Amino acid sequence: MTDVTTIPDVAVQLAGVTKRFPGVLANDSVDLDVRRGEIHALLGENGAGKSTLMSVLCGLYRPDEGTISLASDGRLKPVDIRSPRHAIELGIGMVHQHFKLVRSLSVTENVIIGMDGVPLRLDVDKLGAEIAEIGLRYHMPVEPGATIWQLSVGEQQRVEILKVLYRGADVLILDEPTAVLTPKESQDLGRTLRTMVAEGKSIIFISHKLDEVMSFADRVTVLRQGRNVATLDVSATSKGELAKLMVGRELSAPPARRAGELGTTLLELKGVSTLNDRGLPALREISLTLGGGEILGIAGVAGNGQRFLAEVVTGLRPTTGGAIEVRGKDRTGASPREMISAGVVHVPSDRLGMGLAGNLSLADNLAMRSYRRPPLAKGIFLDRRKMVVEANGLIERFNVMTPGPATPARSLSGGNQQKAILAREITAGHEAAGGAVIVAAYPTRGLDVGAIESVRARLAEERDRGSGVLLISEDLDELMAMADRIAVFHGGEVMGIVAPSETSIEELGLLMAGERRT
Amino acid sequence: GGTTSGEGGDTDTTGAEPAATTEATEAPTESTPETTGGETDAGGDFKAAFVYVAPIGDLGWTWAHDQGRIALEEELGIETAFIENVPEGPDAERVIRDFAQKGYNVVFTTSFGYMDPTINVASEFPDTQFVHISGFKTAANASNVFGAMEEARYLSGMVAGAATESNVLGFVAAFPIPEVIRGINAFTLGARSVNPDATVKVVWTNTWFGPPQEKEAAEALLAAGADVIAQHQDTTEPQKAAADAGKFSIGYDSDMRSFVGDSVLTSPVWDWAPKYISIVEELQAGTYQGDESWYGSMADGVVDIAELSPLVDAETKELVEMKRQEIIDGSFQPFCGPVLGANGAEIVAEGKCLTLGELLSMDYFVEGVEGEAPNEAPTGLGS
Amino acid sequence: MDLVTSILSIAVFAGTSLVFATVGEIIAERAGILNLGLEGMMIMGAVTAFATAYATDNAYLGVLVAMIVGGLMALIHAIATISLRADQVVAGLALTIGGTGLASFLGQELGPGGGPLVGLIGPKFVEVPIPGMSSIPVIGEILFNKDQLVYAMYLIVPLVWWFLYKTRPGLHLRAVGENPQATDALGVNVFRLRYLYTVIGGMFAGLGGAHLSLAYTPGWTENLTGGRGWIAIALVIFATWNPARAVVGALLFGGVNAIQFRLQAEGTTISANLLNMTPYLLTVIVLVAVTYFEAFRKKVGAPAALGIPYNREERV
Amino acid sequence: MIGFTLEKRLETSTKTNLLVLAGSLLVALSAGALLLLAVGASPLEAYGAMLKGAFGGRLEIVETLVRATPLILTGLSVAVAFRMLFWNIGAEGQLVAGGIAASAVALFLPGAAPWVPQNAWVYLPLMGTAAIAAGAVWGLVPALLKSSLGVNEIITTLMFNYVAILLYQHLFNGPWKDPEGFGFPGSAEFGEFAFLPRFTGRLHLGLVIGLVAAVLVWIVFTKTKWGYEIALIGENETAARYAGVSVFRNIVLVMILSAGLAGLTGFSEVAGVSHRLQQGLAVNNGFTGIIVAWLAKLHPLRVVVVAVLLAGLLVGGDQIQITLGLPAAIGQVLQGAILLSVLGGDIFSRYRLRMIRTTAKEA
Ligand SMILES: Nc1ncnc2c1ncn2[C@@H]1O[C@H](COP(=O)(O)OP(=O)(O)OP(=O)(O)O)[C@@H](O)[C@H]1O
Ligand SMILES: Nc1ncnc2c1ncn2[C@@H]1O[C@H](COP(=O)(O)OP(=O)(O)OP(=O)(O)O)[C@@H](O)[C@H]1O
Ligand SMILES: [Mg+2]
Ligand SMILES: [Mg+2]
Repeated sequence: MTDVTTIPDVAVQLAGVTKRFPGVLANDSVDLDVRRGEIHALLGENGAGKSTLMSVLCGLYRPDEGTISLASDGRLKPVDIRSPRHAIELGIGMVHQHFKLVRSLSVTENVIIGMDGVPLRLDVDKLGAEIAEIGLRYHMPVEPGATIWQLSVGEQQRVEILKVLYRGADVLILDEPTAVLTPKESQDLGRTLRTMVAEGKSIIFISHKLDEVMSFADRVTVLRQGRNVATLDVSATSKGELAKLMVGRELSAPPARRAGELGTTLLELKGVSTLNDRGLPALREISLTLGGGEILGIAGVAGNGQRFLAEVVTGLRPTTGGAIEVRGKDRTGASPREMISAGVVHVPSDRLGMGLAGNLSLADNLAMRSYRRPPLAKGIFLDRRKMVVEANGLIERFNVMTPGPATPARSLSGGNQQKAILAREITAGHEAAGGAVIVAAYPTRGLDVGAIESVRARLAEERDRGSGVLLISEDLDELMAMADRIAVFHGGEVMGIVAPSETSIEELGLLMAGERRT
Repeated sequence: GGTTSGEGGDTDTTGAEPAATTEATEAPTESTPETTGGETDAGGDFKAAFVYVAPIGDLGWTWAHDQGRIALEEELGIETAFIENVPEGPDAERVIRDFAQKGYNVVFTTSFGYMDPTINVASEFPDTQFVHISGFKTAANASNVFGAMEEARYLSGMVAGAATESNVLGFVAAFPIPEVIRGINAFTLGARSVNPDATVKVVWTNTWFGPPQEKEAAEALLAAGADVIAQHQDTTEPQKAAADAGKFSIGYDSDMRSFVGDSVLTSPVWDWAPKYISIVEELQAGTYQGDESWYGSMADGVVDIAELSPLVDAETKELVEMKRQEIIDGSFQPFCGPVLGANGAEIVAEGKCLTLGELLSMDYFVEGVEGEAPNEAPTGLGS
Repeated sequence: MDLVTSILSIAVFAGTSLVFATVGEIIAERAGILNLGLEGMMIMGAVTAFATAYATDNAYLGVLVAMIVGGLMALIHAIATISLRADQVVAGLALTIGGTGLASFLGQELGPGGGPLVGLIGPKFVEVPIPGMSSIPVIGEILFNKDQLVYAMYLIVPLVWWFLYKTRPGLHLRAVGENPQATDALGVNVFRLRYLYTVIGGMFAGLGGAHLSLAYTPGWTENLTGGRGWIAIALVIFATWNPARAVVGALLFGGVNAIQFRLQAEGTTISANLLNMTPYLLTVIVLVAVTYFEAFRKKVGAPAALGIPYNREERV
Repeated sequence: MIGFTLEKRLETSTKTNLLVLAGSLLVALSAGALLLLAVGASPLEAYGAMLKGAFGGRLEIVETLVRATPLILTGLSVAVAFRMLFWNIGAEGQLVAGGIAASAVALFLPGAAPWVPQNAWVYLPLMGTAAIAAGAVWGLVPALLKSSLGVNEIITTLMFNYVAILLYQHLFNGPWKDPEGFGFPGSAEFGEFAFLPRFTGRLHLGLVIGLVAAVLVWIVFTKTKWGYEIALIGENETAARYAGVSVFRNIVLVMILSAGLAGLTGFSEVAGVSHRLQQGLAVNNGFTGIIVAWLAKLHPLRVVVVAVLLAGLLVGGDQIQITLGLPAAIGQVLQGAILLSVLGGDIFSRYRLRMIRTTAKEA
């Protein structure tokens, strides 16, 4: 039997696609059609099944049930997409949420991997010129000879998109492409995407940022718990409606700025410098203070030293100059452990890379701060039963969705991983007399609106208890809404420290671009 | 086990004609599995076990012992068993004990490192005879057997000394232990007896069985000017290296000429068969002195040199054969004075000979050897 | 022939088996598969090469069989680690343990009439001086008065280098060990490539073993490889996964023993045991140096995904 | 279309584990059986002889336990290091270093310090401590190179094996040779005060040391903060650093424990079995320990069980040659086959085979 449908402007149709993972129904009989020449946004909470659905479409996963049809000669024909290679042959290309680039290879090499029609003997220069040309056509300049690890995140993403374009894809899937971009880069990307749809390509665009969806997309599909709950024209909907469709309820307003008085100085950096892994300066004479009951925002384009700031303050990276004081006590050169004892807690940017040991149980992970002290520790011994009891308590209080404390941390969704980390860090911070220093690096990155709401509320709550929060974020709206002051980083230096009430997104953008405030 | 087995063995073997030996040996072998784990029947067969340190196919040391084992089967018709590749160390004791427990009447342990295990097991099985090759310990039912390989080494040295043109002989040596050092010294004395200008260069490999190293060591000696290569290991690599370079060599353990060719001028060889046969016969007759310490000579047949290569000139052949007869009739011993040390010291004065104890603990080089020995040559030895 | 020439000449000869094994391991590791079974594959290659050559009186057939056997053993490693996702370190060790045992077993069974191979003299590769070139002073003796397998090495190494850095499949090979997820997403069949290159690596190891039993120390004896497989694994790091540099390392290590024995023969009085330690200590020292400088240069050393099983539907 | 995929099991029951293990062993034994058939031997007879040779009687069991003793200790040594993903391939060399040190105490302390009472209560602890220290030192160099410079420990620990073994051969062939030993290799025999007490046959206190060590390591792994830190480093080194765990310190400490256990094995072997330093200390116990640890899935108590079973394989393997006249190397082949099939089979306890069906009929 061959299904033939005749909707002329549909480029891809998914019908009843179901994908199960052990214990999880990731996609539940999803129908979706994407038209030629449209940007189709895919919205949904963390774990709603967006990435899974797109992975099915691009041949990475095999669906358990359902049909995918592609337009050819004006008719829709069902296809069995056997592999990513096959998907590419069918004109479907995907830019993944986590970049799939070979870091030690050049831009050209990355683009041509797996390409048919490239001669056995590589002429890297000729191919590079071709790639650079395509880049220019879509407003995405690249340097073909550069090695990936030398590129910024935004440049890496261009390479990802070029990989798909170079293969002549008609259907492009972009999974959370803007999560790691600056506002400016996001806008550039929007322009690029417009150029492409103008040429008749179709784009599926996953995002958690409702603003972007509203400004880029033509239509939007909302997934909730693996099901398609609605497909709407963007022009006929609102941010509020979309948010409600995603989480199934109304969202509350972002937490208000500081209520109480500024407490004593908790953290002071005096001219701190450090080097990156390659021995080059990463922080240059940074001076900052953070008071109790304050949220100090750290803004900047990724790669301008914010990560190093977090590592230096938490003792993970040695300084090469300057001094760090916590509660007035010199802690320069302190080890991570000493910083923990001093009441510095850390929500790291890389959840699974640093914040969690993926294969260990959630209970083990939640004990990372508390295992050294009673009641978990008894001398050199560790009470595993108490550990589980404590983990259950945290899971409940912080509303972490998980089968139980014995579940490996890896199998939690990103949002719940973040909640678990917050639960652990915030609880550890409570032990610091007179308020903790909470270093929160990109705490809401990649989270859905519901999860973001809860993370922000937790941080505000801690601030109100008298802790100081160093909030590193790329989301300027978040900083403007939550921070008491914002320090802007560029090239490892502080370009200026501003109060949100006295500045604008535009001014922050200029500072981030390296224009020192005068 | 026990003394009864000796009589049983007698009845079993006396009737065996040489032609029938093959069958005679196979019959008892089939019954082996049934006799595991227990006493030998009163009228049962005599069984001998061998523990080997290397594979039989090493063409050297172990191969030579296995020839002895085969001779036991063929000539006495007794049942034998062996296990090869048994590392020296804790595993050896287990294997030896296993043989004793399975009722073997005599267990031959053929490597120095089996000495302690042999003595240990002997104390647990007083009715079993143990024969350890090399070493120095004995017990009531554990004897110690070795041979004066230096006698054959001396003769091979004569052949080498006569053959060299560069007057440099190479010796690929295993470990700096007395057995090896004795061999080097005897070889050197033999060489210089026919060619006073000959010197012997020694390269230690610290291997008994390391084909690549032994080859490389031989090549180093060849490059240093040696034109006859002797060795004390269990491979034929030095011989092959010499042959490839168009030079001569002296084998060891077995007649390596048959494996490498006529460039192997001769090989000092072991022949364990006569001694093994006499031990078993004496055991069967109940006359074996269970704690003997036996150091056999060329006269006993345990050591000899293999037939000389056709490339050895007639004069040398004659000379060597003469010396061989002198050794056999006891009128010549390699380590009788005067013997000078590598440092010029007089080790053994004219008219004196090294005692067995002094032979067994030799750790210095004699005059004419170039290389690293554990000790300086002493003076005033011999009696 | 002076001392230096003769040492270099031996180094080339002794290093050839190491070059083959090292290049093979580089290929496998570039694909992301760490194969510590090198020693086992080499020794199996050595015993089967000799057995075949002896039985057929054809050394080339011996080489062929050794490569097939090396490839088959590597295939076991591939099945265990790629399909069954077993730990690569331990699977490799198992292969070495089993391979060493099997080689010893076969050495006693594959001879004429099911007897041992030890001590037999069979066909072997001998020096074939290349006309003209072999008479070039110094160089000629060092490089062009060798056996066919050494000449094969002269061809294979540049070829592998060219393949790795200048061709499309070579690009895929480098990519697969570096980021299999990325490579898979681009339609390159990660599983197939990993299988392929693991097996090719094993074939090279078998070839290395064949050079030992058919050219370097012709014939079969137990422990013929004497730990060369392990040295080759160290050389991969020494060479920082670059086949060209592997040659330098292999020659260096091939020459060390030769130098050691030459010094003894020339009458040095350094303890032989201490001299014997030099290759191993040198390996450690070189490794430390390489690690130290490489860390400074940048992190291109090991293929990033080396040793990590790839599973398309599993998150990393 | 129908295909198969591997699907991760959320949990693995003990029953599944045992079934998979049994299946893997069956595969390995079948492979061995093919080899036996190929040389014309009856696999049943061979395996029967092996079983009997390993566990068929009191003497056999005693010898199996003697063989298991060093494997328990090296298995634990390897398990400790591997738990932290430190690939210590150097237990062999660390064992030898320990044996050298224990022998040094037994041989030379009586002369150097005659006032030390020459009884087992004083000497055995001294020898054990020296062995642990020497093993630890041998493991420490690779540990420090790894933790300070990131030097690959697989290679360094491996190379240190060769160095230790050459050193040990140098000693008993040279400076430490028994002056009464007619120049034969091997040190003098220790005084009786340096013998580990024996229970029956050759079974000595080393077995008890191994069992106690297994329990202690189990306690460290499951009941202590240190065990938690080791697991954390093994899983994610960055996360461990982040949690304030000193990775440098732990690599050093874990290697001291791991290599110390290997060193202790050397003590157990020289004081329990050989009573002197001689050929036979480096008989691959360090490498076999890797197999033991892995088959035991790095679980210290299971290490004991696996060590005994593997020792049975080694001891029983003698019978292949003694009673069947086949090359003993078959035992080694079986070891490799068992390890490989257990490794490969393990996937079926972690994953389940699932059939998938896709509805699209045509491309
Ligand atoms: N490797 C895995 N094994 C088992 N289950 C997994 C695995 N990865 C994810 N899951 C399951 O998938 C669900 C969602 O995970 P996922 O990481 O897709 O969330 P997410 O919304 O994408 O988070 P984020 O947006 O932060 O990346 C979780 O509930 C978890 O149970
Ligand atoms: N590889 C996997 N193994 C097991 N379960 C998975 C896997 N990938 C996804 N899942 C499950 O599928 C569900 C959907 O995950 P998916 O990654 O598609 O979510 P998502 O909508 O992309 O979320 P996010 O917004 O965080 O990216 C999750 O709940 C998770 O449990
Ligand atoms: Mg996600
Ligand atoms: Mg996603």
